Amino acid sequence: MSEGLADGVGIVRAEHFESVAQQREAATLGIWAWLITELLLFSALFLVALITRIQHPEATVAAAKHLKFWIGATNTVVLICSSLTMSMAIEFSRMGWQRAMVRAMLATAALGGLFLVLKGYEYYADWAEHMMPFLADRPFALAETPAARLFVNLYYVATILHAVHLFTGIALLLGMTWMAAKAGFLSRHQNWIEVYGLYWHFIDLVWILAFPILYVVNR
Amino acid sequence: MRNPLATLSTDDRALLRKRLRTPVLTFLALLALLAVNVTLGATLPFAQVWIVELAVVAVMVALILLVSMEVIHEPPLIRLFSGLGFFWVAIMVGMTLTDYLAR
Amino acid sequence: MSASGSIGGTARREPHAPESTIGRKADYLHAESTLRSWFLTTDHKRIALLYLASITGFFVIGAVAAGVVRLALVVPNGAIMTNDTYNKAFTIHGVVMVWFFLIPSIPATFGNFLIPLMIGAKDLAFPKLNLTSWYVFMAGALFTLVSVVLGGVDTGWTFYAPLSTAFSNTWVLPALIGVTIVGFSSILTGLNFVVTIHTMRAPGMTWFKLPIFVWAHYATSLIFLLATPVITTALILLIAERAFHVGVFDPAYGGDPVLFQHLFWFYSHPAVYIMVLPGMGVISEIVPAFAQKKLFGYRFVAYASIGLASVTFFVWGHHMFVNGQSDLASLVFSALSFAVAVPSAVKVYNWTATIHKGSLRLDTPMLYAMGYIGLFVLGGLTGLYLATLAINQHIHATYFVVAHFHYIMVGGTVLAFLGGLHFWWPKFTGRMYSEPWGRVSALLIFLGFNVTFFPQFILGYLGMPRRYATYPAEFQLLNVLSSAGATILAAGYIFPMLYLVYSLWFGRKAPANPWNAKGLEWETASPPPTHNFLTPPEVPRIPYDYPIQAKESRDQHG
Amino acid sequence: MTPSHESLQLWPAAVSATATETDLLILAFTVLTLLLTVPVFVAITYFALRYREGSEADRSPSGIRSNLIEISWMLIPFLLTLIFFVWGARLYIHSRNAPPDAMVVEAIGRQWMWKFQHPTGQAEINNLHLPIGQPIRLHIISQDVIHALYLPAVRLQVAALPDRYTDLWFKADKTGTYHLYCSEYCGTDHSVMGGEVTFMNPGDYQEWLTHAGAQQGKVAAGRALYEAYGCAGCHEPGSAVKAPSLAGLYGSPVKLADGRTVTADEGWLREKILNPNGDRLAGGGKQIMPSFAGRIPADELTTLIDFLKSYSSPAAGKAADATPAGSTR
Repeated sequence: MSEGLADGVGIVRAEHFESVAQQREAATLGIWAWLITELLLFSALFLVALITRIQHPEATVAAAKHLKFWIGATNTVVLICSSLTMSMAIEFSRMGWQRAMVRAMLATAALGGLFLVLKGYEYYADWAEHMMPFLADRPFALAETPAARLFVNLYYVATILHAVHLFTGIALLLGMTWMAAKAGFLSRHQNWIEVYGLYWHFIDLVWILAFPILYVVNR
Repeated sequence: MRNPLATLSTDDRALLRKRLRTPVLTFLALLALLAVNVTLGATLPFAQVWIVELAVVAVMVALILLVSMEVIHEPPLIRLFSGLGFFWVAIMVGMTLTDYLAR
Repeated sequence: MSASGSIGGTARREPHAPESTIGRKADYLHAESTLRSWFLTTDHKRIALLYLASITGFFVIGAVAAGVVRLALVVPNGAIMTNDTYNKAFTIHGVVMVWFFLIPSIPATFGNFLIPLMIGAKDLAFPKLNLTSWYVFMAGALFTLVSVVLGGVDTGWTFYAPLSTAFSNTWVLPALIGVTIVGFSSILTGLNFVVTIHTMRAPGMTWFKLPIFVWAHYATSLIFLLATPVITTALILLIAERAFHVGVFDPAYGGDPVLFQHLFWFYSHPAVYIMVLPGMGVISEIVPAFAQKKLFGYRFVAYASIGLASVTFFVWGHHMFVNGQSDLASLVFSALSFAVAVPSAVKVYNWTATIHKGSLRLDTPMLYAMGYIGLFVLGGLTGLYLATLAINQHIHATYFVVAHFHYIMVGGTVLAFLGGLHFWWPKFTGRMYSEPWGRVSALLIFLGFNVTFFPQFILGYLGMPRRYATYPAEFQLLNVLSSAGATILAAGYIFPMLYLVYSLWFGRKAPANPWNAKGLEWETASPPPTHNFLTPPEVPRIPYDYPIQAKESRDQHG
Repeated sequence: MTPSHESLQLWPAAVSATATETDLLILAFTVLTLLLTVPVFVAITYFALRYREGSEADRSPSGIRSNLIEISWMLIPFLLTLIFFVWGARLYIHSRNAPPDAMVVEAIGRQWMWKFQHPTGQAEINNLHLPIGQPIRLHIISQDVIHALYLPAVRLQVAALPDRYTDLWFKADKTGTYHLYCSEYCGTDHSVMGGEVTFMNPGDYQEWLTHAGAQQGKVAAGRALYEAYGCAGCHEPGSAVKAPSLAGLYGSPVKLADGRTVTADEGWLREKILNPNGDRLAGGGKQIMPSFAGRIPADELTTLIDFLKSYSSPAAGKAADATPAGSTR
């Protein structure tokens, strides 16, 4: 990953590391270890969805039919686009094109924001259709199939958890963009972009898994 | 806004093309795979379509991991770590299903 | 932010500690003394002491709750306290001891302090992350303590649904939130250890030169990373269930409460090895040091650590044989559980073989280590009773289980913790503790422990269920015996707290290597300087390079 | 047996062939445990004495090939314990498959009581009477949280789940009275959720079904409901809430807040349980009792009121369901 760095691009060694290579290796390994935990976190939710599907196939299908399939699909496209802009930002950082990198990062954050806006609209539409069974004082559209509640609520837990990750990601990205806009950033912290990029791709990957598991296969 | 590409030298343009080739190709492949899944999900052509859909998802996940996250270029340790989580998910799901599928 | 590195952050040189003081006799304890220098430190050694102080506090809380439980059970009819009080006492005992003492105990203190020293590094890979994980731990602890102060929780540390989600009228939510937060602290610590052990080893420190302590912590950290997120999800669902009636664990809506148990034990069984493996690491350091002999079967013991960490993920269903799990699942989980015997046996027999033909000193750490081996063997083998399907149908959820896991967790983890505390106390503090008091306390704890918990094996086989505030009168004799043992055990715990604190001011100054032990942590001063080593340490030719070598070391290392 | 003997017993009574075989299994396992552990204990003690620092012991390398010894102590204990997996699994599968001719007793768990219903319709609370010499299948479910029905005398337990039935079957061959427990922690009164199982000769069982089962059991059942629904928690003398005592209430006059005086007859008691806010009592006490409408099934309400009709004083109420403590094993 560190191959092909342009001149003047690199990182400053923190004093408890022996070498820059060691520091890079530690950062990369660290983010991968973190991503393992993220994968297991979401997979446990997906497992619960699978068990719900096995135990209540009809109710789950009935509930899944109410999900906004096309918004979900659009959001997947949005995130795939943001993956592209993130990959571009990483490439620009390696080439030392700091301004282009900052633009790509802003585009990534904007696409992430678009995802959240669409998600918010989707929640609003769900609310309007009485598809929020966890609200105690609002009737549930599928009240006659009680088990539908399980899947719909699980959908909220999973998507909110994903949205929290995305929101954190956007906040970090904007903070980093602000720092990256200053001169000399790429000569000191180029690997922040690499490490952050892995996180962003992984949040995409989680959605790539969540979309079919929640929206598609239960139709 | 003027086109930023116009200001680039020929060398830079060649470099850009070389560097962005893989991300763009990956992007197109992901979109194509997503289109397949969305079509299948919208039309439901046959009963066991979920198997195909999950297979397509597996390809998309592999593509992101290997290409976007550059696992193929990483040393063996990182490759091991990138696969470790999936192996443990398999343990969790598999062993739980020995209960649910045999009840 | 000054010149610093990657995601988690890196060590920041304290502005008050200029380079020049490092060459002087400025150890990590005395380099600075402001409160700020402790609470904002990124030195792994200081963070380890922050953890040590915190978990000691939690140990006291958990032990008081245990005292309340043992007090209640002196009489069979529940005359001493109400059932609710009893239920809250054992819940607090379980929650505090498992999540706020046992799980962080050895890794967050000894692991934090010793791993960089043992591998010859200046610090962990992510020092700021290390400090963060302590603050996260304290934040989680705060939530849990709030629930205790407000009135307690009565669900048991297992939080089984739907009791915890729909039926308990106690302060379940803050306790659940607290435990969820503490999980993140575990994850961050585990992540730091994994990365440190992979990337920060001194030149020449290859994997098969690492002490078993480091191997054990590597295995533990893998469990932190692979298991903890699942309990986080399970607890998030439980919180959502209690607050919003999600339904997935609630039979009223068609949910499945047993699913919670699957997610819970997917974490909580491996969590047993989070508690046990670091203890094994401690014992593997103490035994060779006090036998002055190379650890027998080093490679096998190292692999056994990784083996245990892997096998433990395949056996969680043995907690659920009578809980409505399918027969197929029960058979598979039972069979796999027996595989745990293999790596466990490797450890125990190799420690015993290490003592063979050694040159033994029976100082306090060694007494704890020998006690550990005996109690761990009993605890482990009674675990196999529980893994045997037909026996489990009788003794599941009885006092047999209580006795079994206390043999593992007190006999195992706590004895290893105390043994390690005495062994490395000179290194942590630069002072020697009182050896006679140490030996007396070790013997007292061993005696008190057995009097407390051995009768519980019998109680369990006689059929006394656990978590009972009242019980049939014929079980009183054994219960009184158990409570009497608990008072001996309590005395055994109080002594070390007193004489160890005393030694901080009045103890004899410790030399760099008071035990004549091997390992890089003994090459530096006691207490070590801020950056661990004044000169880069020399990595020995073989691990456990003691005067008495077993034959195998010549075979393997020529 | 006298209580003093029981406090010294080290082995619980076993009343079925499966229970006896489970005992044999655990005995054999204990022998293996001793075989595996005693050498370790002896060796550690012996080495600790023999090889103390400064002792004149031979410390020359023993020359044992370590790989061989490692593999042998990895595999030998493992293979030995596997025998017990097979044995235990065989016994388990046997205990999981009830014979088709088993007599089915319904068991319902609830915070904090068990209700058993015999095939002939008689119901019992917390206690269970069963014939010997015949396979019995308990068909178990819970109405609220997870409970577990545990019968140590037959060495069996199984969870009572809220969403599906579980089974427990056995064939007792010895008469006697033994403990019956809830073994899955279920809240405040978990430890009181249980009673006794009595194994009887088939003739005695028929006798019990026709006579005692209908009569004596009913008051005891009502008493259990009185405690299980929490009535006792407030209405017993000495409780913190200081609700009016119900002992001797039946048939007596009750002064109401609006000046009327009513007689506490069956209908009034029923109404007051289902709708406590009506007919406020004189004396200015705060009305805090919750309504039990929809919470208590009709048949149990009848049983509860039958108990209140017979409830003359707290002591008398206790005597109705008491069995001598010493008779339980």
